[in-house]
Amino acid sequence: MSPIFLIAIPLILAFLSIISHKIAPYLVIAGTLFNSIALWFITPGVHSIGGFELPIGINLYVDTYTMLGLAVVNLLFLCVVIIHIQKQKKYASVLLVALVGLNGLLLTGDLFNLFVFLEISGIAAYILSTSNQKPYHTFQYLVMGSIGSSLYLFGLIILYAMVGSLNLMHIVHLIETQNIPYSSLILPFLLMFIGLGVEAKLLPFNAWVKGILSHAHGFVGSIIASVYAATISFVFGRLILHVFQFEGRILLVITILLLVGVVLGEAMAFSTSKAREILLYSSIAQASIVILLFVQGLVIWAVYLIIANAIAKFVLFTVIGHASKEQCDELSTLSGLFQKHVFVGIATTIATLSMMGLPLFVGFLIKVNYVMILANQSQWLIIIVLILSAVVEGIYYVRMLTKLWFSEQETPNVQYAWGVQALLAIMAAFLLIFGIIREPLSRFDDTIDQITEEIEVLF
Amino acid sequence: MKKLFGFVLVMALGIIIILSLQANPEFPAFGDVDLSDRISIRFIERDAMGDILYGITENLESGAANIVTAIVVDHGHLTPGGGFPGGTMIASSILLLYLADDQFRSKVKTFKWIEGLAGSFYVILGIIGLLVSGYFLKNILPNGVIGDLLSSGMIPIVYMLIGLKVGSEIAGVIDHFLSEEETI
Amino acid sequence: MTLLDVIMLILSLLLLIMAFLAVSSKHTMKSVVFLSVLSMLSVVGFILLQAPDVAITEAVVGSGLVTALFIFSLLSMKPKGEKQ
Amino acid sequence: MIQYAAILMMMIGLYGLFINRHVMKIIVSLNVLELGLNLFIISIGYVTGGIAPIMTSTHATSALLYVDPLPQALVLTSIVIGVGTTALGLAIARKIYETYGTLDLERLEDK
Repeated sequence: MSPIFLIAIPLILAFLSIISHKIAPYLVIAGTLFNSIALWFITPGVHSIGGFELPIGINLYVDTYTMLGLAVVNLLFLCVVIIHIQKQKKYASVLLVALVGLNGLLLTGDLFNLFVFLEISGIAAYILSTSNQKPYHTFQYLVMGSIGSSLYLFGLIILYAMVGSLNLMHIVHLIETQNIPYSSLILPFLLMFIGLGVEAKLLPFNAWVKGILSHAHGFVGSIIASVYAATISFVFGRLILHVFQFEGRILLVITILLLVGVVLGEAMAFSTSKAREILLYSSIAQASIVILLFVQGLVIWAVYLIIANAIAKFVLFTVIGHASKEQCDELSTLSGLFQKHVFVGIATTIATLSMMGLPLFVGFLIKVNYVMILANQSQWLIIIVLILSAVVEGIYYVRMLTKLWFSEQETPNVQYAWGVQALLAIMAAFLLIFGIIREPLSRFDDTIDQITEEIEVLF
Repeated sequence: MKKLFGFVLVMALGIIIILSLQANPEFPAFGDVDLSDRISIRFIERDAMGDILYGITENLESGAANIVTAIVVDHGHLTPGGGFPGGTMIASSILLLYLADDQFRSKVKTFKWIEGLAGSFYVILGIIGLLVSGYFLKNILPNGVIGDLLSSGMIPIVYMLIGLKVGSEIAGVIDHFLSEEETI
Repeated sequence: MTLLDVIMLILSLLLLIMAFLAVSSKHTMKSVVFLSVLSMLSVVGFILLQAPDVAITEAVVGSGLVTALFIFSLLSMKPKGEKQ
Repeated sequence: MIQYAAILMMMIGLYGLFINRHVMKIIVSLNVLELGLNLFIISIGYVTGGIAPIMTSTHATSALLYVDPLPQALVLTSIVIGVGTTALGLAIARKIYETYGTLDLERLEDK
């Protein structure tokens, strides 16, 4: 089956959902269900559009890397829709457009098409974030996002003027064969990196994150912090691995920038006492770690880290965002939340412990493996920063968990539906099972990314 | 003072970008582009073989005729123009109707139908191409003779759908802006 | 230096001046009008650079639609609180 | 010439984003930035003495000097996206005005 259906079917449903508001929520459920089922049947390889062969036309590219991304994004999107569609009916069309944009971002093999999908998913995200009822922060997000994508387009056009192509694989091939010196590629690559860095929450381009996520309830929080973050990280990883390929002094600058991002994110998470701010600063730090792993060339562990983070963030933002909508944001008012909701409490605890990287959970496995590989490359500075950040992370997460489990005064009154509890339990079980049974994780290794082989076949 | 500082800073950034582009041997100077190393030259090469058609200018009259929206949309494959500018012109004419007639609002509701159906037909057209020939949006109609109104395969149909879609969509946006109801 | 070069030089200067005025004028309505003028000037630029398709679109969108949207939203927000 | 003017126009837009604290003017600055970017993209494809990339029936097969058609297609897409962003920004601006009663970001930053 052609992967174009993952984009085309939600697009049709989005157009149809404009007509009638009554059927729109069912169309959203139909679209996400279709995508979650259809993604298991798509055929890997290059799919060109409009009958034009690879360097000319737009193409979609599917390999194991893309498949993992598609599976994570579509299944998490399905969970978001199932939980929240009842209360957010007026965002039905926007949700479908967001689904189109996210699938397109993962699938496309054309860098300009990537820009278009970046804007589509970006505009959908701006509209979704209006449900926070904080228009000033939405406006800030819109301005930052537009500047980011403009800078990405600027860099891409300079690259096009140099190499004369817009196709990802063709660009990689041309840069290799035409012997373009790296020094003349720094400017476009830096502009594209900054442009995508705005969306990927990298410091110092992430001024919008605080405004959006610190007021987010479960709906916006789980979509932007989990689904969008996973997608952008997958796209970013592919660009870093194949197009940017930082080297020399620029590698040092980027690494230091990312390390500063990790340290500052963890420090700010440590110093705040609001539940959602802890989560958002920690997700800034996690995004920097993921990009750092990609820059260092550790493909598979970065991918696992993205997936584990997306699931854990989904659980945390659903639980805390839901509780904070009805109560105040401060940790002290939320204390004792889990005494009534033991299932939710256990799921949240598992997700948090997995993010901290304690043994028995999947986060531990990932952390040990990438630290080992970095030690083999003797990147001691990075290892020290990562371990220190893990310690800080442990402290503030444990502090948060103890606040949420135990309390002296009366407990806050928050209701969780049974369906939500079941979904959270499934996700927590997922994190636990993959932490104990390690067999499935070793099925994949760094060869999940097939672009280099594909280029040799094609050109 | 702050403004002056910001201006100097930003201009310095611009001049740095310009200088680095000038010093870059790979970056072509203005007007000095070698098209043979760009992928777009392959379009032109294939064009010579008659594979692709993307526009023909018949005579100068077509420029004057562009004022009429229908011609802009219908002749998108022959002259400059096409779905998006034409659709925007439709929306502008609706804007004028708005300014002239206060009662116009009630009729605007039907635009939602046009918008949804035109968009859906566009995707369905693409899927038909996929089912018939294996490529999404593959041209399945004959190319025709250069210069005819009914040429260039599916492009006129696609342009017409896009024109309807864009026109009704932007009319909806204008409707939201002029009415006092909540936009978001 | 051909005639085209001279025209382009004048156009570039005009573009820069209009862009600066649009960005830094005190009155909001003025900067919207300057944006419209800037859009019209860039249409001339697009035609000089042999892009008629883009020129038509920019003329319709940039100086027609976007300006209309700006003015409508400025009018719908009664300018009582803002003196700028 | 016009290429460098386009880059400087982008930078003026960026400058406007830095100094302006008024919602409407920020959207205007964003538009200036996008307009400069569009001009830059078109200027990338310009060939001295080239003609507009429109095939006519008289010289469909002869090898004429066309300017690069690809950047023009890119700019059409980019203009459409710019309109969408602007319209959304204006809608949000109106929402800001309804919620806070002002469009000056200095005054509503602490709210």
